[in-house]
Amino acid sequence: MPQIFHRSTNAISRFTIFGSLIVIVAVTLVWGGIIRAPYVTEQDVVRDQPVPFSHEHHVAGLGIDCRYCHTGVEKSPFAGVPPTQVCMNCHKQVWADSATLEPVRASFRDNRPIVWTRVNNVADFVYFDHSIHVHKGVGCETCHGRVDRMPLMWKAESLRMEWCLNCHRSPEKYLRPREEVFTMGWQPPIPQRELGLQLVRNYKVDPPQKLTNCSICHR
Amino acid sequence: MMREELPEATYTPPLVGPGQTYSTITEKISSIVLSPHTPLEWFAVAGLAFTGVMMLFYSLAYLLVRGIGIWGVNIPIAWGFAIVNFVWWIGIGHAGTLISAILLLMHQAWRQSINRFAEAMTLFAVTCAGLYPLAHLGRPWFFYWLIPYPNTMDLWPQWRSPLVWDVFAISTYLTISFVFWYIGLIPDLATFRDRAQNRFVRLIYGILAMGWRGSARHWHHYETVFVLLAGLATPLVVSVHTVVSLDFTISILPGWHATIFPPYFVAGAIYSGFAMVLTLAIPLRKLYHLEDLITMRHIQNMAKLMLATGMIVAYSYVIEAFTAWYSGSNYEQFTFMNRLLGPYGWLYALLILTNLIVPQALWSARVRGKTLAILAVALSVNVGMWLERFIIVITSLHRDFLPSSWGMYYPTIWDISTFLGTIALFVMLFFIFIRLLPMISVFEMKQIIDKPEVRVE
Amino acid sequence: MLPKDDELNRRDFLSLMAASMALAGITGCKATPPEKIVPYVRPPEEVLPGVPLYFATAMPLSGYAMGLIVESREGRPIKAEGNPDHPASLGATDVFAQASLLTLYDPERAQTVTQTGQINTWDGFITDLRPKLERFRVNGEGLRILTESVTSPTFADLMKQVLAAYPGARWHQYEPVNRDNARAGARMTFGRYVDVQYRFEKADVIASLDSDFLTTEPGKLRYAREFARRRKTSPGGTTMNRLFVAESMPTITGAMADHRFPMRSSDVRSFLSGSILEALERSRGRGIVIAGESQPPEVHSLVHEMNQRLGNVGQTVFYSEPVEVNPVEQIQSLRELIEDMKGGRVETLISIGGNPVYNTPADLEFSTHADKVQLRVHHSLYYDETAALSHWHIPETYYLEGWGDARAYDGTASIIQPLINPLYQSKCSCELLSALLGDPTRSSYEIVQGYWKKQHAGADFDDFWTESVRKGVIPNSQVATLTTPALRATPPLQGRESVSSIELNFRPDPSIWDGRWANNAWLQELPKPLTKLVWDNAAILSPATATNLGVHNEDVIEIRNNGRSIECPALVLAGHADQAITIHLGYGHTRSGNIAKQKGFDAYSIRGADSPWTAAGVEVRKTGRRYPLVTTQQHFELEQRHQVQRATAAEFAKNPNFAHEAVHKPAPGETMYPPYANIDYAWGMTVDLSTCIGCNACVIACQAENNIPVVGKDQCANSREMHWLRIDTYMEGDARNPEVFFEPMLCQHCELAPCELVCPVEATSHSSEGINEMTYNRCVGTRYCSNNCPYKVRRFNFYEYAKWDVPQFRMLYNPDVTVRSRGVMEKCTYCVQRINRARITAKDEDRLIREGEVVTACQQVCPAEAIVFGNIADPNSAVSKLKAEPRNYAVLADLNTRPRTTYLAKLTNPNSE
Amino acid sequence: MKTRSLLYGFLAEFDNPDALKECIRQARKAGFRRIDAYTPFPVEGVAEELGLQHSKVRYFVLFGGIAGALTGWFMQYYSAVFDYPLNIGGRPLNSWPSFVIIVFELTILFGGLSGVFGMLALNGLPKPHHPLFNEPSFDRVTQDRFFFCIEARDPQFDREGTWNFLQGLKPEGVYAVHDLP
Repeated sequence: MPQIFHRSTNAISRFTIFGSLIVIVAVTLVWGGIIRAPYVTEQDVVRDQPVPFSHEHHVAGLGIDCRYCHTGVEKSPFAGVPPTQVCMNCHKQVWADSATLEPVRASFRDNRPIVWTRVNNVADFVYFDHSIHVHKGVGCETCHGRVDRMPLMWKAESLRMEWCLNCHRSPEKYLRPREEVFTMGWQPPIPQRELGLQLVRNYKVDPPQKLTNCSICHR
Repeated sequence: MMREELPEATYTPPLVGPGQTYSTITEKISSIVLSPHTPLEWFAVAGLAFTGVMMLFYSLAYLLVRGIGIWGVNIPIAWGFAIVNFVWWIGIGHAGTLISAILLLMHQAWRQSINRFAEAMTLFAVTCAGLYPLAHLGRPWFFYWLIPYPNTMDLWPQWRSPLVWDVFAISTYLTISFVFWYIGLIPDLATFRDRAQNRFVRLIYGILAMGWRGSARHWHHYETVFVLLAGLATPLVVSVHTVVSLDFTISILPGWHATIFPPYFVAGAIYSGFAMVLTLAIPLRKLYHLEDLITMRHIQNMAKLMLATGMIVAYSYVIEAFTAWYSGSNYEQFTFMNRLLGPYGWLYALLILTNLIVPQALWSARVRGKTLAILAVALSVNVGMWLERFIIVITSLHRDFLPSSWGMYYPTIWDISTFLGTIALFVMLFFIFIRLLPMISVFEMKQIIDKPEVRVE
Repeated sequence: MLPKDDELNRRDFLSLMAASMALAGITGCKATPPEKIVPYVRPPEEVLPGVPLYFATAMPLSGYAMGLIVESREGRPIKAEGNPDHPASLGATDVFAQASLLTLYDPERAQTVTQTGQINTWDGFITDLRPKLERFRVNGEGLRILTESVTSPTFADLMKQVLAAYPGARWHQYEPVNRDNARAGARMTFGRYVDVQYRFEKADVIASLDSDFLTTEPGKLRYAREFARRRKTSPGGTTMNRLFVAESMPTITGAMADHRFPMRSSDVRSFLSGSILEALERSRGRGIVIAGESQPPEVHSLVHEMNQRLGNVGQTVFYSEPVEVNPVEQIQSLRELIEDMKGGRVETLISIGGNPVYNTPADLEFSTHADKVQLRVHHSLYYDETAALSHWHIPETYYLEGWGDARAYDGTASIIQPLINPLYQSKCSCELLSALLGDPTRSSYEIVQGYWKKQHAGADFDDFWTESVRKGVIPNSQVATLTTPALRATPPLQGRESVSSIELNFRPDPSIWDGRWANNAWLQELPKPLTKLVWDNAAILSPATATNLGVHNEDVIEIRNNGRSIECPALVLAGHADQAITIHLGYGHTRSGNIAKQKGFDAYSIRGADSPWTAAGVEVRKTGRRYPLVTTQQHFELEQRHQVQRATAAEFAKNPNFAHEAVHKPAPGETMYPPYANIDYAWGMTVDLSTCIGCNACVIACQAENNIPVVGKDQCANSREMHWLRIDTYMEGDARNPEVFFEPMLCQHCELAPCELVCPVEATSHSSEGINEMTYNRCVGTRYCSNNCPYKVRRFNFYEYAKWDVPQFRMLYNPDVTVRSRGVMEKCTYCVQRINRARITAKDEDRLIREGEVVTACQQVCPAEAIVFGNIADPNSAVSKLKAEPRNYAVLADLNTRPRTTYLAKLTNPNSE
Repeated sequence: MKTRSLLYGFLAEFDNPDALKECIRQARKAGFRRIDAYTPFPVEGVAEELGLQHSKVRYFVLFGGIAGALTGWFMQYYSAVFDYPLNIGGRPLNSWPSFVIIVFELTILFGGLSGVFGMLALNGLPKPHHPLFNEPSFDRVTQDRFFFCIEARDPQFDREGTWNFLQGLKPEGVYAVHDLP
């Protein structure tokens, strides 16, 4: 029986050989996509919290300034998560006996901290400093998104290094006047590019050569 | 057999034993693979090698769990056995490509019977070599950072680093060698397909042979690409060990930072390569009674090449000494004297003995007539070339610039087990190869069989 | 700043610690989502996560205070710096102050009150003690209290009350490294105890008789600074001082000497003669003669006399009332105690601090006689040898955990302010005394403040208190200096005929002192000056003596001293006096922690009460066994590498440029590469080899600042120690008395860095401020950079060296510095975290970083001001000025690596004639 | 072989290369064009006899090599100079001497691979199924026999004439090869 293979095998074998090249390319691209997907970056993933705190309500609804709770944001590397006391300042009176706020009152009562789930997280070897970003006119919104539209908190950006570099390489695309840093949904009055370049000048923002030094973020 | 007893300078043995025809050659070579019977020696060696491979896996697993600290490396000697073995294996690989590519371009008919397993040897040697750069990383699981790929850090490899060049050189070398080897196999695989009795075996070889049917048109393209590949492989093989030598020369370390290194390394590589080919060929032809295909002519030619490259290496040693003296640099001179008289001086002496003095025996035709003698020399060179790499890596590192940071290097049990492990891996792969594939190129043998110069008596 | 009386309670503290860990991110490994955030419930004042707070306090060592400013992160003290306002610190610290942070978090410290090894409580102790105390109130006979040297006014006051409350009770003092000889010397000369203070900045000639005043004097840091200031010279600058040292065991003081005379301790008495006397004579009133504690009283007395004769007293040498509240000759005091114990006259012995069972002279046999004491109470940091022999053990509150006070070498008092609540159930010594007075609940805060209220009654007390605590010193509280006390007729020195047999020196260990730091891994792994020995002590002897005895390094020898003997490995050290052996105290613990245990050899076991420092005529025998000793440096020769440039002051005056003639180095323009511009700053450093005294403070300061792990003896043996900064030590010349050079070696931050070139993954690169950056999280660990670093200052994590598993150690980590995990390279970063902090602050204030705003850890700690760091782009910065000096040179300049760290050549000032 | 499947061609078997070459010469004289020779190894001269011109494989190699070189150079230049310029040891961003090596390696890699794949493509390989394999004695083409085939597609092809023509060349045997469904 000389003929070992059926006619169809010709097509199959050729396809496998030359197809493999395409597969290799495809896999690389797909992988490139996967590592940027929310599945990996946890972007846009809502995390449930011990207390269903709504930024939407407190920011958009009540118009509370970011700094009322995140006190450290201008003076410290960490914006800071408010102590229970801060919640109680209002909730002694407001919603003083709502069931949902029981954990807060409990925490205050028996002096046991509320354990929140971290949403915006960078790797531990990344040293991000809120104060300097705020001072140079990076809006909360730029990294944290429209918090005033988040009933529960989620991560608005991937917070991957390439994402950080977007701004560190060309800050002018993202900066806004200092007084607008805490505004949500701010729109540049003049084209962002011009404004950005002005701000970079006025705020003495370091040039990209320096902002892309490794030690700016990693120590 | 008888011929070997009377070594006579003027007499050149034939490339193919008398009375060989197309069919006998086909029969001879393919029967080794296609016969259901496997020689006991095969099981003995392969079995031993297998246990060695298990040891290798265990060593590597333990390395991953505990960290690079289980090896003897330290500061200042941050590179130890891993790099020594890496260079040693890569060097061995070179003979294969040299025989298959360079000798092909030079129309050396005598390459035909040895190129196949020499190429296989190359593949396996490079595989063993490739293990080390991966394993010796502090965080091997991040090895892919040396390869450009779409990452979220927006970072690239650092193109000025010889280690990145290594990645490209070695992977290219491995790929091209494999392709070259496989292309060469196709017609023989077809032969096996057509001779195999067992249906399953036919199927396997059939798939691998890609439906080769010896068409003149196919041969036409085939030979062209074969020569072109040889043309590409030749500069490649030179470049690979050059790049390996650049790992050292790019640094500023006395004893590493030397312009002689690239040619010196390439020569050394071929030297050790031929030593390894001989180490394999001599027992093999005995084991499988291939004296008519791998004749004394082959053995002697390789012995002569070994001697020649050995002399280049010897020259490099002298030049090293000369540059050290001529540089007028205190560091260079110290490093050289430290090699001779320092704590590792005895290894240097051993190196000179095994790598320079012993091979001089090959000047004598009498020695070249004795396979065992040649085998002994080849083994000595294998050892010598390993020592050479040890000397280069360790003695340069252990006493560099500031005496305050000088130190000593002692391998640990894990260094040794890993090294032996890769040798076992090499042997096992090689034995699997000779059992499953033609260790001598069938069609290329037929090509030369009735050439007049082959028959000289 | 001052914490409120209601300090953080423990839970707040823990939650806050968790918060800081979650926020500050002190881990180098991958984060495991979802992480948690634990905020405060009620925020403490001042604390803003991520912003460090600094508190003034003081560390007592052998009673004497060293003023500190301690950095606190989210309630965790993590780094000690010197208090510039404190006379004994002037902003510098020693190795102990740096390492004390590790002791604070040491998980092996005693954690609860124990009764005969069983866990018990403070109340349990009080109830058990009260009936006995009741009896003693009638007649205190049989109540004995044993303490170490005490300068604390509060403690003294309480002690007075205790002794009043228990008539007949007695107070004994002992510590192994005491000042008995000095006391006795003073008694001989003046008929009374006095303390001596020196003004080294005024001294042109200094003669040290076996005195290691740069290491062992309570005023060492100030002395080091003043001494160093007189070693600096630029052409036409101040004149250098000249130091003569006679010593048996080579010390850093000896290494700084212009003329060093190795001689046996017992021969030192005959050292002051000839040229030295002339030199001293020539600079009357501008000289110092100083005797070491190891010298007998007569020598001290002789020194007093010399200083008087040379008119140094009142100029460079000052006498003052003793700073100790109750100066005694301690061995005598101990003798009396043990005599009474033997005679059964001691019913209750309360030892506060110290470790008598371990460190009292063997021939007094403290432990044997201790059995006769019915109730033995011990109060100490560790469950140590004494604790094991006591009925009750009370854990001691560390100085960073409880209130207290102490005086500096000049008497300046400081309030010891805690930065954290006690981690364990411990008590301060003053709380213990207060318990004896029947008030076991009084807190150290109440006690200390109470005492100072008495001293400073008045309306303004609160201001006084706040001010004193804030500044860390109590204004003008130093002891009165005495107008030259009347000389007594000093007994003539009988030149003791020098015995031919071998002489044994006991010396405090430069790393673990008298053994109290034995459980501190940082100090155990700190290479001892000159020997570079780690994790052990050894019998150190000169090459000649070694040859005579036929011993080599690591040969175990048996040393026999009046009937007792130890076995100890030999270590040959060039420059050691012949016919003498030196062994350091403090090793060979059998308890008090796993770090301390079974390390080295217990010298106390052959120490005699009569000759605590120098035992004549010991027998030495080779055992034939060997014991591995680990030194972090094996080669001490210079090998013509020109890494140490040096000259005498005279040569320097003739040829200021000498430092540049040794090697051919390429001209600045001589490169094919385009220059990279520095943006705003170009950081650089100089290290002055003339002033570096090799005290190791920088090494351990760097370790504390940068979360550098400890690797242990076996790893050091394979030269895998992790110190980013090492003190290279080179010796040159006659092995009997070589010239010694210290060269702090850290990352040189080369502008053409060889390491960067070979890294395949850009893990090490160059910043636009000229820093050679190391990005740990990008490192794959090829170790090529280390191979290509000519200075070999890179360190590799061969194993997982960081201690993740110990919660206490996690509290110690500096949150600004990544903790490196296994398989990554690390090295000096010029304290880039401090630079970044300063840069951010400056940018927040829209200005540039000011000169002196960035201080590296090594620079800050240096008592000799040898290390200067700053912006070399600014021609007016201190570092630029130094780099402009002719003495400034780069190590291995011929390699054209263009280091940012350069060195100022070493100058010595030997007698030219 | 009485079957209705279409004829692929006639196959002549020889036991030495010279007879084969002779056969080819004759066939071409006779004007056959759709012919091919099958040999166990490349026989010198056969290509010439068949009048094959230079193989196109060389162009695959050439262009592959050029592509490789460009890829290598562009990748390095772009990443080091534009995408993430970093000061590495004070070396210029465009350290082209360092880039040469990778450019070289990629030249070889791309050239070699495209050459090999080109060869396969030109030869229409892999082709495990082929009518010739239907002829049992064709097995020996990979061993010791030399075959010559005149395909049915040839305009000059006619069963009788061609058959006799081949027989006339004294082969070891002549076989009609059919393309079985």
